[in-house]
Formats: sequence, structure tokens, C-alpha cells
Amino acid sequence: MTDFVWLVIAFPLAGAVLLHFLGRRLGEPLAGIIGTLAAAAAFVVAFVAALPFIVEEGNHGETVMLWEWMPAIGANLEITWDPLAAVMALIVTGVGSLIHLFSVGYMHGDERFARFFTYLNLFLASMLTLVLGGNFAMVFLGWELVGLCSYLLISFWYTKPSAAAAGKKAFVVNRIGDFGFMVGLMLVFTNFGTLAFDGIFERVPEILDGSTATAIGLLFLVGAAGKSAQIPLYVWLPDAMEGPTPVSALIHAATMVTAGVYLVARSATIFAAGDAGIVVAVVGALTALWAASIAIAQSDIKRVLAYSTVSQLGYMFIAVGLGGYIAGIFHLMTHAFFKALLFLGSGSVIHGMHEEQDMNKMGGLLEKMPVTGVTMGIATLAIAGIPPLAGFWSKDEILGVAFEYGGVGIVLWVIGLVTALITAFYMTRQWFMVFTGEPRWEEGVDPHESPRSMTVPLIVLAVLSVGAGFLNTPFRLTLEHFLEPSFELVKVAHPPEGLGMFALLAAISVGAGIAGAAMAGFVYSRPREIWERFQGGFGGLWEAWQAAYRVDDLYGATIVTPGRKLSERMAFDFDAGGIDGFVNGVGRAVRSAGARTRVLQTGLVRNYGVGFVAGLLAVVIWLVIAGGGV
Amino acid sequence: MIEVTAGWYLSLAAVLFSIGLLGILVRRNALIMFMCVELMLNAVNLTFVAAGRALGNLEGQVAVFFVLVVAAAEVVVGLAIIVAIFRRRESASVDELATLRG
Amino acid sequence: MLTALILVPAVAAVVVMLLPSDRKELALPVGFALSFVPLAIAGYLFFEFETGVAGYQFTQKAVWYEPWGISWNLGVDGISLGLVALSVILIPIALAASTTITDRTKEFVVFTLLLEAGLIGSFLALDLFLFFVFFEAVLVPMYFIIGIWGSERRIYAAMKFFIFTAFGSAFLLASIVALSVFHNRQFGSPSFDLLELMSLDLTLDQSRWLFAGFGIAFAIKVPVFPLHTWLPDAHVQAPTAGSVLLAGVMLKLGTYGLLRFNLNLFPQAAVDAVPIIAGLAVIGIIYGAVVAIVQPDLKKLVAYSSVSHLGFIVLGTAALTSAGFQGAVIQNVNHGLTTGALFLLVGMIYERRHTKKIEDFGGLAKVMPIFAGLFLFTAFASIGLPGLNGFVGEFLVLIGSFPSIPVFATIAAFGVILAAIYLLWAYERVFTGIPDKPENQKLTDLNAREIGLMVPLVVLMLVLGLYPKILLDRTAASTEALLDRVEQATTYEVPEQGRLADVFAGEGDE
Amino acid sequence: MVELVIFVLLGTGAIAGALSVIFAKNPVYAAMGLLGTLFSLGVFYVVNLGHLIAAVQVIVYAGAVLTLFLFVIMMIGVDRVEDTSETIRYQRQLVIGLAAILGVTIAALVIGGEFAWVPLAVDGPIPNGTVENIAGIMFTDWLLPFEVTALLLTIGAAGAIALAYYAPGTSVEDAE
Repeated sequence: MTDFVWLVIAFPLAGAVLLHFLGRRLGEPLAGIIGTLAAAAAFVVAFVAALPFIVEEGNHGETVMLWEWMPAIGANLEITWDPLAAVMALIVTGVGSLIHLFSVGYMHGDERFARFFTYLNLFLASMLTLVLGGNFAMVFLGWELVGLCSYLLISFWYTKPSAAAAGKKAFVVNRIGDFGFMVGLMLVFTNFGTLAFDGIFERVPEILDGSTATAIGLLFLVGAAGKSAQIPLYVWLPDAMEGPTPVSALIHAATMVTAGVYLVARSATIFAAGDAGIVVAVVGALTALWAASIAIAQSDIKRVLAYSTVSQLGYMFIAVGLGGYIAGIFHLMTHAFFKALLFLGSGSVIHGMHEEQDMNKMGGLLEKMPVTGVTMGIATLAIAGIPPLAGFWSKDEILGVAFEYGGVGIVLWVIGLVTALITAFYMTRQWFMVFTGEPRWEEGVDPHESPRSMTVPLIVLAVLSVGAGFLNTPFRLTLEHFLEPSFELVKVAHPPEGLGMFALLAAISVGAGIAGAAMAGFVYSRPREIWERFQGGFGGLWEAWQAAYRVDDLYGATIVTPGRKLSERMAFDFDAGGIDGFVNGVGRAVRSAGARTRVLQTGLVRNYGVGFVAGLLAVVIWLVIAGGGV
Repeated sequence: MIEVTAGWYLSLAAVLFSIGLLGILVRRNALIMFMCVELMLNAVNLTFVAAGRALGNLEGQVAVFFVLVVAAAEVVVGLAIIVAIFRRRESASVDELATLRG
Repeated sequence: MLTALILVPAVAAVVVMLLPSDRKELALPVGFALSFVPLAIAGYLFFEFETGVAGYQFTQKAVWYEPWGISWNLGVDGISLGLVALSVILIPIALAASTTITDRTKEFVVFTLLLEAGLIGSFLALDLFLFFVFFEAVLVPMYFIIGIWGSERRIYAAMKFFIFTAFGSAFLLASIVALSVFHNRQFGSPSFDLLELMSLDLTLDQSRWLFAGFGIAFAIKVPVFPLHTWLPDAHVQAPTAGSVLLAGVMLKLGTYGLLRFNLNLFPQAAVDAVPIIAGLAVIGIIYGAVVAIVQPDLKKLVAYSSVSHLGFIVLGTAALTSAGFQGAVIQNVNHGLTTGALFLLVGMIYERRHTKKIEDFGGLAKVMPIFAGLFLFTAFASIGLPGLNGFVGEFLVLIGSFPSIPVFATIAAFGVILAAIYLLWAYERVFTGIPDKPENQKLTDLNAREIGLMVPLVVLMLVLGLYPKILLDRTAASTEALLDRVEQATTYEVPEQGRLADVFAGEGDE
Repeated sequence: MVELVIFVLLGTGAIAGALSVIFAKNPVYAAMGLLGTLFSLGVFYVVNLGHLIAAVQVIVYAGAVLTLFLFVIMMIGVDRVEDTSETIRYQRQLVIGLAAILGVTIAALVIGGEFAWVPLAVDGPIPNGTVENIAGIMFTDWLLPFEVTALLLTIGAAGAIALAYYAPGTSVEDAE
């Protein structure tokens, strides 16, 4: 029925290969167009393939086998097409196509224009492999390829040393996460004997006992934390802003970073069997609060959004951790829309301001860039959780799940609320600093609205940010029914029943949002001095936030520098000095021993004579004694 | 009366042999060393003869005969070498001939 | 047919030797052309090889010296097939990469072809004595290749390489002779035939000592952790072709030996020694990577990375599970391709800049985009990016070793991170940034010959990465047979997921 | 009884001659010492029924070999007094040490009766070392060694000539 679904991956992959070889000849706009078409084609195929799930109830989808990769360990190139995969594919290809379109404008004039689209298409293909993979090996394949593409795209402008370093940092930190994921895979294989999903998820209750399930869950959490930038492995995401903005939008907002959430959702049965879920939720909550606090004081427009992404991902982790898989996926979708919009908006601002990223040098851009301003305003309201926008519905559902969970859930719910307030604050602060107040640009910079090819995606995303919320309101849970078949094996957590409770929780969360937004609006719509005084009020805290609690230096001091010193000691002292020294030492010892024995050969006959006689005597004496003589 | 047995001759030969042996080690002059070698050979001859007599056959004396011949040949060649070296080095001291040093 | 595979390179060497000395420029092309003949034979062999058959195929046996029971006994099975194919592929590439060798090219080609004969011989030999002859024969050409055409400290490196390996093979010889003596004592006549020697019943002590004897020789060759210091020197000083062949194939003599002889002949000793072997392998993986990070010299970095990657192969051998063995066997081939490619690339930049120091480079990507692209591709293959060949081997080894030696497997998995660190950091220092040094600015990108060299390797990396079944099917039967052999002959039984039911998927829906 | 006297007298004579070979400053006196020892041995051979070899000893050895020595001594002109000081370090001490051990060993053997070799009870008279008897044995059992020694002598002679040959006109250096 859907055996053509492999086309979803094939289109972007073909696009990547085509552009790789013919890119230079295709030239500026054409390469971009082909890239966008490939993404759009994938979206269409995904949409068509997803129709059956909407039409007939309870369709579980099925696994399409392409060819055998490593049959010995149950790892073949196969696609599992079920509602969860469909939703993810639609998000990835949908947002992906819009970002491709945006990039055509944004990357105008870059001499590696075609190469950029090769990498973007390759990224889409790898993300789809990850999402559609039919076994953990395929997921791992997509997992690493996505890491590769983010490496290539972050250090796209490789002539900038900081970009190259950021790319390497991203890949290495991801790799640390992959280490956890890989060991988790090994544990899975040892228990189930195969990596294929259909050989695992049904048999989880009978094979896995509590502790192994928790172990696998925690190891998957390490992998997810690496990829979705949770504590402690989030340090690479802010640096990843070195890459072009569409890259940040696509990879570091909408798709790649959600891979961790998808992994937890996909292996829901494993998390349900053990109690790793709680840990996931707690990590999510801490990350949310932590990143939000840092975002307050950031002055670089993209860094604010980067920390905001880390924070929002924290929310999703809370949801999937506590069993609210559908809530998590829902927030993932809405977040993809408005965060992509925010990033693309900031991209259009940067484009207009000729590569200027410092918000202190912006201000009053609303009339210069009205479309960008309005669309970003909508996105800001959405993320702040103001009803009826999408952010409100999805975030509220997560808070509801946390509240319903009770016990620890309540603590998470409170943290969630505080984070919601802070989120509203820093997003509104950003909006006001960029778009209102007196202009603070240097001379020679005249901001202008971006061309249509860049504003159209903004508008589409704005519409989605508004409309997406209605997909899963407590009144009509359409997304819930859609995703139901994927989560039959596990009990899905829901926010508290009844409109009364919903209204109460909603009121609290909206109140927090509005409070935050009002506070920021109140401060940052006024002249600059007020800001300074307001920021001074926090004293040292503000600097701490600005410097992201100096976590990078902490990692540098505790891991990177000692690591390098250790390897230098090992390489130059231990290896070159120690082992090699020993080997050369043996050589020298033999030579010096030889030199010493050489002295014995005096050349004097009579010396030899003495030796000769001594030997003779010894023999004679021995004969006498041993021969029973004396 | 003490009867002179073969053992006596053997011990005398042993003494002579060791004197010859030590002589080689002590003296530097090649000729003296040569004489010491002759001394050792004669000591051996004595043992042959004494043993022959003790065992009652003449094999010992035949052996002595051959030892004599060998000694003669050896002296001839040895002295020729010494003469050749002497012509080269103006001294018959063995210690100078140490070029084969290690 | 196997005899032909060994003799053809030797005959080719003689032909090149007989070339008129005034036509020196003919040597390389003739050698290159002749090296395609063994490639063809091996190709035929590869496809005629029946999958699913555990024993040795295409066997040829001729008595060589009856009183001692030595025979010219050849045979190929899953474990050695890949390695023979690898050596036959790398030789033409190595020859094609050494056009810059101008002085005494004739001898160079002769030595390379002799090296090929020795390598193929040692992989095919089923007679221990014959194996030892080839094992030693391989040393001589490599010694000359490093010694004559190497860079500044080549004599030291060649000497160290030779003495190190000879030290090891002394133990090997002693053990081989001991084995034949035991055989004589038990069956009346000495014999070096592998199959007969496998039926020997040795006391535990004897098999332990012999295991150690074989083990030391192969450990030096692999190289395993404490015995590895000859490798970086040999690589840094060797010419490009020398490094490619040394890393690509010669190191595999060690891992092949462990798999073929140590496990077959002394299974109980092997089972008892698993913690030691696995421990050394894991140390090798982590130590090799850690030391590679800070190497100032690009070639030394790749050499230490080989120490790390070969650690995986040894770990796979120590895993004593089907996936572990398969991973080890296929990683033998993969490592040959990726490291061979890396050395080729380093050689290309060395020919242009005559330096291997990383800090002399910088911003090459701008000046040599194709070179940068190929280097990145090979680097990722070497790191073990899924979809490329490095991943298949390492993943199989890790998955295979987890059921039997979980702690070692977890530590080894850590090596995957270090691999990313040292290669990407090197890539960053060499390729990214602006080419500030004047010499770097006017570098020319790769010419057609050099790209032509890399194409077969790149294609193989992709094919083995995405469709490793063509090799896995051929090795499956032999690795299973090896596992059965170890299981029957010892108290060890394969852990629950160690043996794979569907390992014979090859026969299923082919 | 007579044998005992002869043994004691000539024994000491032989030893004295031997010692003089070593300690004589002048090589000529050493040669005379050696002559004394040879002569006393000749007498001992007679006592032990080795008549032929006694004669040969005296004629060949004392006569030919020793004169050859004297001739060479005169030719080389080393008849002047030599210093017998020791040049090699530790040589003298080593030799003394060895001499002591040697002496002790011989003394132990003699006292221990190791050399007290009582002759066998020989059936029949002990053959006399006359020319007939020796010739009888030599030309029957020992013919091969006889021939070999003949050959040895000729080689010895040829060797001596080759070594000492000093063709006129060839300088000392290239004569090497």
C-alpha cells in the first residue's frame, strides 16, 4: 500500500547527489530551486503516504524492506511507516521545504551556493532516514549522518576559524551522545538478539526486567541529550549559531534537535518498562530553566533563540519523560513552526542589517522591515504561550501532563511555569530591542525588507504558528487520534480531565506568560538608560547569565585542557620517552656491553696464555675432584 | 729399599710440564717461550716412556718417537717465523705483536 | 589456481628485473600493468567462492619435504579471502601512487611485486612452515622499501621495524617447530599441516606456552599496545606506497594470524586468555587515539589511528561471538581501504609541500577543494560514520563483543569519540581557515592520476559501507566454523546472543 | 738402589735445567739449561729400557734442535742480557697465583698416591727398547703415522724456507 514511501528519502538524496556533481554548473538560483523542489517533492510523497492513516482508523502502517545491510544483527535498510513516522516526516519535509525556499534568497551571492543546497538536501535525507528507520541501526545511521551534515553546515564558511571550531565541537559533543546511544544499542542487542523494531517492542515486557530497561533508557537519554542539547551536552548548540541562519533554523530549531525527543517517543515501551522516564523529565525541566535563565541576558539575536530552543526542548523532554508522548510530539510540531519562523525572521533581520547580529546595534526596525517584524511578533506571542496561538495549546498540555502526574510532576509543573514566565520575558525583550525604540545602527547600514522569496516562508510559518494549535486542543484531539496506533503498547499520559481543571491550569500559565511579557515590554520599550538600571538591578547575576554561567570555560578547564595535557604526556613522555626509550635503550645496552667485552681482547699472547692455563687447571682440578681422585 | 716406580717419573714429568707452562706465561722473549714448549713436550715424552715401561710394552716409545718428529717440525717452522718477524720488528718480544687487538 | 596467484607477482618481479637498465622509465608502467593479472585472478576467485561453505576452497597440496612433513599446501576460506582481495587491490594503487620515485625505480617495483607475492602467500598458506617462510619473506622487501626510498631517518626506522618483527618471529619459529615435534611424538611423523596439527591434543601448559609464542609474534605485527612503537617510525619514514602497503595489508598478518592460528590451534588457551587480549585491545584503542590527538606529524597521526582501529579487530577476535568474528574479518579489509586512502592523500600533499607537519598547513580547503573533500570523506569513513565501511566493522565488533565482554566493549565504544576528535581536529588545523602561508596559497589541486587512484577506494568504501553483504556472506560460514571449533574444543560456550541464527541469511533470499 | 740415586740426582738436574730456562737472563744460558734437562731425560729413557729413543733424544733433540736454537739466537743477536721485568699489568700476580694452585694440585696428587702406579704383573720379561723391537712395532701397527710424519717433515722444511726466503731486491716492507 505504501511501498513507494522510500521515495521520501530518495528525493532529497537524489537532489544531494545531483547538486554535488552538477551544482557548480547549475549556478546560482537553479541549484537552489532544484534543492527546494526535492524537499517539496518529499513533502508531497509523505503527505500522500500519510493519507491512509487519516482515512482508515487503526492503520498501523508497515515495514518496507529495501535491501539487506547487516542481516546478521537484524539491521537492514527498511522503513517503518506508521503515524509517528508520518508526523515527523511531514514536519521535517514541510519546514525543510520552506527553509530551502528561504535559503535561495538568504544565500544569494555565496560562492559555494550549490554546495550549500547539497548539504541541506543531504541533511533532509539523513533526518528522514533517522525518522523512518525500521530498526535501531537505521536510526543510528540517520543519527550520525545528521551529525555529519550539521558539522558540514555549521562550518560552511570554513574560512572563519570560529565556524570550523564550532563544527568540530558540535560533532564531538554529538559523538559523546552517540557513544551513550551505541552502548544502549549494544544492551538492546544483547537482550533481544536483533535491532529490528518489530523484534523488540512487542517482546519488551517478557524480556526486559526493570533495571535493564532503566539502563537502556538512561543510555538512550545520554544519546538524546547529546543530540537535543540537554544538560550537560547542550554547549554545542549556542556555538552552532556560527553556521548560516537557515541552517540554524532547520537543524538547530526544527528538525535535528528533535531527534532525541523522537528517539524517546519511538522507544516508549522501553522507557515505560523501566523508570528512566522520570530522569528524562527531570533533566528536561532543569535544562528548560537553566537555558531560559541564560537567554535573558544574551545580546546576540541568534544566541537568544539558541538558548530558547534548548529550553523548549527541555519542555518536550518533560512531556515524553512523564509518558505524555503525544503532548511532546505536539509541542515538537508547534515549536518547529514558530522557532523556525523566529530563526528565519532573525535571518532576514541579519540579512537586512548586513550581517549584524548584536541586538544593541538594532532597534526601531519595525517600519523598515514590517513583514519580518509582524511575523516575528506573532511567533513571540506563540512561544510566550498566549492563547489562541499554537504555543499556548502545546505548552499547556505539557504542563497539564506534569500536573496530572502528581508528586515529582508538581515540582516539574512549577519549574515549567517559571520557565514559561522567563521565556515570555526574554522573547518580548528581544522583540522590543530589535523592532522598537530609537535606531542604534552604525552609519552606512540601511536596513531594508528582505525579498519576497524570504518573506513568503515567514508568512506561511506565521499562519502555521497560529493554526497548528487547533490540531490538538482538549476539545478536538485530532493529533491524538492520528498518533494513537503508534502508542498502543504503552499507556499515554494526559492532562487532567474536565474543562474546569483545564481552565484553571490555562489561566495560571497564561497569567505567567502575560506577566513576563508585560515586564519585558515595560522595560525594553523605554530608552536605553532604563535597561541599564534594570539590568544593574540583578547585579552579578546578569553577567553570569550573559556569560552562560561560564560553562564553556568549566568544560574547558575540567575536560578539554586536562585531556589535551594527558594526551601530550602520553604521546611525548610515555610513548616516545617510555616505550620507545625502552626499545632504544635495549639497543644502546647491547652496544655498550659489546664495547666493554671488546677490552678483554688485549692482543697479548701471554694474556690469552693465562686464560688458557686457568681453564686447563680448572678442568684438571674438576677431574681430580669429580673423578674420585684425592 | 724404596723401589722407584713409574709414579715417580710421572710426578717428575708433571713438575717439568708445569714449569714449562708457567715459563710461557712469564717470559716475553719468543725464543724462551719456544724452549718452554720444548720442555713441555719432553715432559710428555717422559710420561710416555714411564707408562710404557709400567705396562710392559713399547707403544710408549714409538709414541715418543712421533712426538720428537712433530717437535722438530714445529721448531723449524717456529724459528723461521720468529726470524721473519724479527727482521720486521727488531725485537723478539711477543708483546709488540698485538695488532690483532679487539 | 592459488599457486598462480602467488607465482604471478613473483614472475612479474623477475620480468621487471630483466628490463634493460637504460630504459628505467619502463619499470613502473610494466610493473603496474603486470599487477593487474593477480587482480584478475583474485577477482575470479572472489566470485567463484561459494558462500556458506565453511572449509578451505581451491586447495592445492604438493609435498615439499617429506621427512619433516612440509608441504606446499594452499587454501582460501572466508577469513583470508578478503585479505587476498585487499592486497591485490592495493598493490596497483600503491604502484600508481609512486610516480615520484625516480631513483632506482626498477628495484622499487621489483620489491613491491615480491612483497605482493609474499603477502598473498602468507594469507593462503595452510602449512605452518610455508606460512613462516612467507611471513619472513614479506619483511625483506618492506625493509628495503623503507630503507632505500624513505625520508631522513629511514635507516633507523627500517632497522627498528625489521628487528622488532624478527624478534617476534623467533618465538613463532620456535613454537612452529615445537608443534611439529609434538606431532611427531604423538603420531610418529613430524608435520606442519594446519589441519593435522589441530587434531593434536596438547596439555594445557603446552598450549598456553605455544599460544604465547604465536601471540607475541602476531601481537608485534598487529601491533598490540606495548609493542607498537615501531609502527609510527616505520610509517613516517616510509614512502607513500610503503605506508599504504604496510598499513593496508601487512598489519593484517598479525590479526589474521591470531584468528587463523591462535584460535584454531590453541582454543582452550585462547579462551583463558580472552581478558588479556581484550584488555590489550581496549588499551590499544584508547591509547592509540589519545596519543594520535596531539601528534604534530600527519602521517604519525594516521599511524596511531591504525593502532587504535586494529585494537577493534583484536577486540572482535577476543569477543568469541559470530558478530565479533565477522566484524574483525571485515574490519581487516575496511581498515586497509580507509587507512590506505588516508596515506595516499598524505603522500599527495607531501609530494607537493615536502612536509608532513600539521602546523605547516592551514586553509587548504580553499586552495585544494577536491583534495579537502576526499580527505574529509576518508576521515569520516575512518571515524566509522554509518553508511561508510568503517562503521560496519566497528559496529559489528562492538555489538558482537558486548554479550561476552561487556565492560571492554563499553570502553572500546568510547574510542569512537576519540577517533572523531583527533581526525576532525587535524582536518580543522589543516584544511579550514584562511591559507595564510605563501607556500600553501599556490598549491595545485589533485590531478587526474591522483583522483583516479582514489576513485576505486572511494567506491569500495561506499559499497562495503552500504552493501557489506557481498563480503559478510563469504566470511559468515568460516567464522561460524571457527566459533564451533572453539566451542567444541573448550569448556567455553557462546553467550546467549553470541551465536546468530540468521547468520546464514546469505543462502536465504539471495 | 742405583735407580733411586739416578732418579734423585738427574731429577733435580732436570728441574734445575728447566728453571734455568725460565729465569736465565741470557737466552744462551737458557739453552744450556734446556740441554741439561734433555740429557737427564735421555738417561731416564735408558733406565726405562728406552734405549733407542734415548739415543735419538740425545742426537736429534740435544744435537740438532738445540743447535738450531743457538744458531737462531746468535743470528738474531739477542744474546745480550734481557730485562725480565714484567710489562703486562697483573700478569706476574696471575702467574704466581696459577703456579701456586698448580703446585698444590700436583702435591695433592703425588701425596694422594694418584701417581703411585704399581706396574702390572707382566707375564714374561719387559721388552727392551732396542731398534729391532721398536722397528717391529713401528712398521706394522704404526705405519700410517710414520708416513704422515715423513710428509710433515717435508712440509716443515718447505715452510721454513718459504718464510725465511728473502729474495734479493725485495724491500723489507713488501716481503710481508
